Amino acid sequence: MTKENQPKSAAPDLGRLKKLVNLMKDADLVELEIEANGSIRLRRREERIREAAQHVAWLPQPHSGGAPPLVPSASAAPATAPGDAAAAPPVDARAGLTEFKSPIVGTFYRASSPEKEAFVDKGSRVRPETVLCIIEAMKVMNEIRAEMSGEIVEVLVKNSQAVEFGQPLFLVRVDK
Amino acid sequence: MTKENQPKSAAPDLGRLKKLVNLMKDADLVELEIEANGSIRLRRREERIREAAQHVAWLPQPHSGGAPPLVPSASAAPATAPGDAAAAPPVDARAGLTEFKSPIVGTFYRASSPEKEAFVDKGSRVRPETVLCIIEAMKVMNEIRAEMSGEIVEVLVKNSQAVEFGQPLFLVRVDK
Amino acid sequence: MFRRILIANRGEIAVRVLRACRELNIETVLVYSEADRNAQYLRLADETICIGPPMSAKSYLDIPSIIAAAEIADVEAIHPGYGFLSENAHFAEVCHECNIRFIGPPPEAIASFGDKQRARAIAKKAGAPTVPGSQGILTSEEEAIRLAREIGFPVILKAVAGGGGRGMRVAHNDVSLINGFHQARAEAEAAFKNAGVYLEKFIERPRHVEIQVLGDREGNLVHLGERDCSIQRRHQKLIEESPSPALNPDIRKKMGDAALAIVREAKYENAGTVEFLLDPAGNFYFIEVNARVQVEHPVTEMVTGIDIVQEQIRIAAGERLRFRQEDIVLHGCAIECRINAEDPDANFRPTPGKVTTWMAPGGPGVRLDTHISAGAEIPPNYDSLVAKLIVHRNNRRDAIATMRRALAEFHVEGIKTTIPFHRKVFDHADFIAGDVDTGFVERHFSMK
Amino acid sequence: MFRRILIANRGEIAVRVLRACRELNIETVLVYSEADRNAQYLRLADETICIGPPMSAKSYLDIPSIIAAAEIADVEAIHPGYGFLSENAHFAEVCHECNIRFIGPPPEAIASFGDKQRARAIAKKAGAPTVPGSQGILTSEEEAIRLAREIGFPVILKAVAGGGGRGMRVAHNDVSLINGFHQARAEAEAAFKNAGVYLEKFIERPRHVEIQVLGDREGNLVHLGERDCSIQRRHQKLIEESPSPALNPDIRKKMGDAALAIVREAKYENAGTVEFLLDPAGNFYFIEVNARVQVEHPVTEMVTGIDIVQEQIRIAAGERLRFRQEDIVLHGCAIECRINAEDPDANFRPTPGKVTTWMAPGGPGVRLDTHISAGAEIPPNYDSLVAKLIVHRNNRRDAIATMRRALAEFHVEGIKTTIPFHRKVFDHADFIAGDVDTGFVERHFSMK
Repeated sequence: MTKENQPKSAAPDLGRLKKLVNLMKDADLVELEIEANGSIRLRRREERIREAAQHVAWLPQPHSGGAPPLVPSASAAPATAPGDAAAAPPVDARAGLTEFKSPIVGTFYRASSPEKEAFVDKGSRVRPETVLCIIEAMKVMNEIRAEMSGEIVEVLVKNSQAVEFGQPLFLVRVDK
Repeated sequence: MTKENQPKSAAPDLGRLKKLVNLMKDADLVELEIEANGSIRLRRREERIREAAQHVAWLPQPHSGGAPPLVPSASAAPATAPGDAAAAPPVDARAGLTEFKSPIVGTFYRASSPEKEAFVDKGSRVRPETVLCIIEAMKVMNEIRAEMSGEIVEVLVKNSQAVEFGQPLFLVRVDK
Repeated sequence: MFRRILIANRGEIAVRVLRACRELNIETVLVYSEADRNAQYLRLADETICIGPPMSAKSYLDIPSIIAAAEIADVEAIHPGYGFLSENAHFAEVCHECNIRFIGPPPEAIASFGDKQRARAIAKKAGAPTVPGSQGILTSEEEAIRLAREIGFPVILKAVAGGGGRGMRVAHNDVSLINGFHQARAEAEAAFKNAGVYLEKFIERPRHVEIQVLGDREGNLVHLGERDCSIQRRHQKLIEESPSPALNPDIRKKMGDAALAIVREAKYENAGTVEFLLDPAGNFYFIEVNARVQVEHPVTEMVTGIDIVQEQIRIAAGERLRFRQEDIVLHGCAIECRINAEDPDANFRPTPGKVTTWMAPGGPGVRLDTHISAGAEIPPNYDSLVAKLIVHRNNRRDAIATMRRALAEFHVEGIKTTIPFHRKVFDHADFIAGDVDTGFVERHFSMK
Repeated sequence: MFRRILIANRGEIAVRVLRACRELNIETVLVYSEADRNAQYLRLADETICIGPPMSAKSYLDIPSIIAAAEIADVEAIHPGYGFLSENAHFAEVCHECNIRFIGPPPEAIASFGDKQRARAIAKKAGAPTVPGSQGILTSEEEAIRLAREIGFPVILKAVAGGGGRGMRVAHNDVSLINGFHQARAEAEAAFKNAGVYLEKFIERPRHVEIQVLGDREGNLVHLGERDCSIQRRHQKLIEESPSPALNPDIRKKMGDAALAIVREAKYENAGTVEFLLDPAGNFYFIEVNARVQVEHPVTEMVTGIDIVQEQIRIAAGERLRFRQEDIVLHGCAIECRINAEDPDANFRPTPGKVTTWMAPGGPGVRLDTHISAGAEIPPNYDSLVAKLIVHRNNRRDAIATMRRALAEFHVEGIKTTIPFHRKVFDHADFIAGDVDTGFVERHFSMK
């Protein structure tokens, strides 16, 4: 974990991620990396650790290898575009951060409508009552509030992306 | 393994031993002791070690607990009768001894006929060509030779007892 | 046929539905709670979605979360399994509103059979026998005696506000009825501040026998014979078999016809079970309808050769039933043991934990439905069913021999299971003779 | 019936026999070599006896050790399983001499069918078709041509001293036969110092179809239909099914009658299999008799409902067959995959080792015969079969769907298995269409 200035991944969509993970499962891969330029790196292991593999499937983990992250193409989402990625904090610096996890399953929206500005962005200061995003479930738009004070360090999912219960949405530096 | 002067068991007959072992398996017992006076001691453990249990099933092991061994009644066999048992060497003293194992499955005989004297007994000096016992397999009386020089420290099985391949028959202090 | 289905359940029934989908070439989306995050069986689904925390109310029972998961996963239908939302008429309605096919009966049928009074009314309208009794609260001794003579002794008096045996009296004649009437009223008054009691025929030593039905969306209905579920403990079924040792072809036909009349009356479709009590004289009485697939459906699958879960999916997709009543033939005998993570030596206390050893039975005549293998964790949050051990042989005697053998083989470490209990039942002369009733377990295996 | 049986085998077939014994209430004594000392399946026997070191010749093949074990354990009969001593006529004789019932055919029948020439003679005497050919060594071109025209092209020339394909030539006409005759002789002379060649009809694209027979000690014989074992690799069967997709009722009857005639001629009793090659035109030719229970017997058990191993034991104990030919009906379709500890990506190299994860398939239509569960060690000393995955469904299409599902579920870690190979076969259009022959695997899955 000594590498710095790793580009930070925007979490890819669920379906694709699952397909890749299934591919890894089928092929007993412990590592699978696809770079934006199309190059691919795979690593197999005799005995893979199931729990780890399942974890990889769902949590956008800090990237631990020397190669770029999973997503092959530039993100179209407003935040965490490739331009931002290079400025992402180094892995080590994240130790003190808090993952803000989705309280429900549904579709994640960064703004109240496509024309509107995002509720929060990287660097935003938030207070407990601050709305961070909307998650749509059963046609209901659920405003998700911060319930803590601090600073948004990273937005981990793309606009209109499907999110699971418990999926990390933001990295927050919580006020002491 | 610090206890001394443990009585040494004559191996009981195969069928009975197996039934007890099966009982242990069914009840998840790690220890089962039945004394000659009828008292019984059982010990259960959540996770028993299968290999150990299977081992107990077949090898007359040095007894490790504080209670007398498995056989409830005095042995009728010529050697290793209860009278001898008290004089058995302490467990610790056995470290340097060699188990002479049965090279075939069959019925173990200590003498060439019931009237005859045993080929060897506790304390006998043996040489490689010395016949230790006979094992009957398919009506053939197979003379089993020592194939080593040393002293018989213990006879581990009873006359006319069924023995498996690899079952220890004698404890031998091999000459250096 | 559907392209993609969401399974709104967990454990063995989730695996059962996954299997049916895979054999029908349907993609599967499986939801799970945080308690099941590391469950081994999740690997069997094409996609998995975490829908909430361990508490069922916030995950497997949470309609918005399940519908949201169905929408983001873009499925065409939801299979609810059994338990959880499977008999929730509102959930079935929400599915319809969201344009997701609910794999089960129509909401109206679920609602009708979910209400005991309405279910009884439907059965009566269909001409099926129900347990005879008073229409409501008894007003006097005289009324009680008149009714009891009409329906025949023995009868049972029950407190309308009752439960737990209080305010209950069995009467075998006029004298005991009069005494019982006053005692029951006094007891009910004391216990519930409501002295109202009603009267029902008391079915002595009943067997629990139920009929599996299947109906398509065009109104075609067939039944797949019966299951005998008399081996129960506190109304929880433990062992089920088909055919019932107590049914002859005549009773089977009558019970099957009654079951079909009841579900036809309710415009039922998809799989369902009509439950009856059978008395030693061969009279049977409607109890209720389970408007879903049941835990014990495999015994019927084994004797009929019909895959009930696949049929559920076909029916929901609009397919017509592929067989008629005369095509249904019962072959041999099938028996199921529910293997629960419970300690039969400690009053069937649940024993969640990690399964360290799992040596499962197999070989001829054995089917095992389970979501467990070595290393699995049984979470404390949900029901304790870990496996359904099913045998199928040419006759009941051979089925029992195979079950005894399979139970002897089945070796689990890390958690206690009900396997030793089942071994005892299959050694019991009355069970072997098929001579049991719903009181069998309490009578012979009273652990308390 | 026997009270106590010794099982002179290991692995899955030992477990199979243990299961049959337990269902018949017979005590079991299981022998094992030091390589199997810690095998999990030993726990299933009532008694176990170590008979020798890992090397088969000194344990599972060592007659004195096995007889000694049988004597000290006081058994009444020995079941030899398949392989090892199962087709050793001398062993069967020794058992008889020692007053131990050998569960299998009489020594004379074993000996007759163990000799290819005698077996062929028996088949001819019974009027069964054998592969036509020369009586012995061809003396001239002219003789070869005359014979080839008589039996019809194509024909195959084989070196009498041959093996490994050397000295073999297929000829489709006179010219290629004359060339082939001289080439084969030259090649045989060079390879074996023996130029002798003989000639046989060359069966193109044959299927391997075999008939299961059962006969009691009174001479009653029935056959249980056929198994199609055309999916082979280097003459090792990998997948077997019943019924054969290539048989119609007419051929089935003819082949069954031929099989019964052959075993009747040899005064056969107990279970046995008569193997045939079936050509695309529906002609079949006797190959050999396997005088024992076969690996693939479960598919026949599934479609007939007859427990072949139990019947073997009943027959050996002197019971009369409990069914006649007209009672045998094949229900549905059963298919078996042999799951071996072999690496299909490395030319099927055996992969002994420790099984760290074993998630076995189950559910409807699935039977698994195995001696393995998580933690098992596969010793390098014996054959690599770790499990037989059998499915049984109403028809072949459904059976294939169930097998695909079961293969997808089957998850093993620690050792490589042939599961991925089977998945490919069950995805292959020709296999799905039932359009295969014994060259299928080499043609489509040539790994070398």
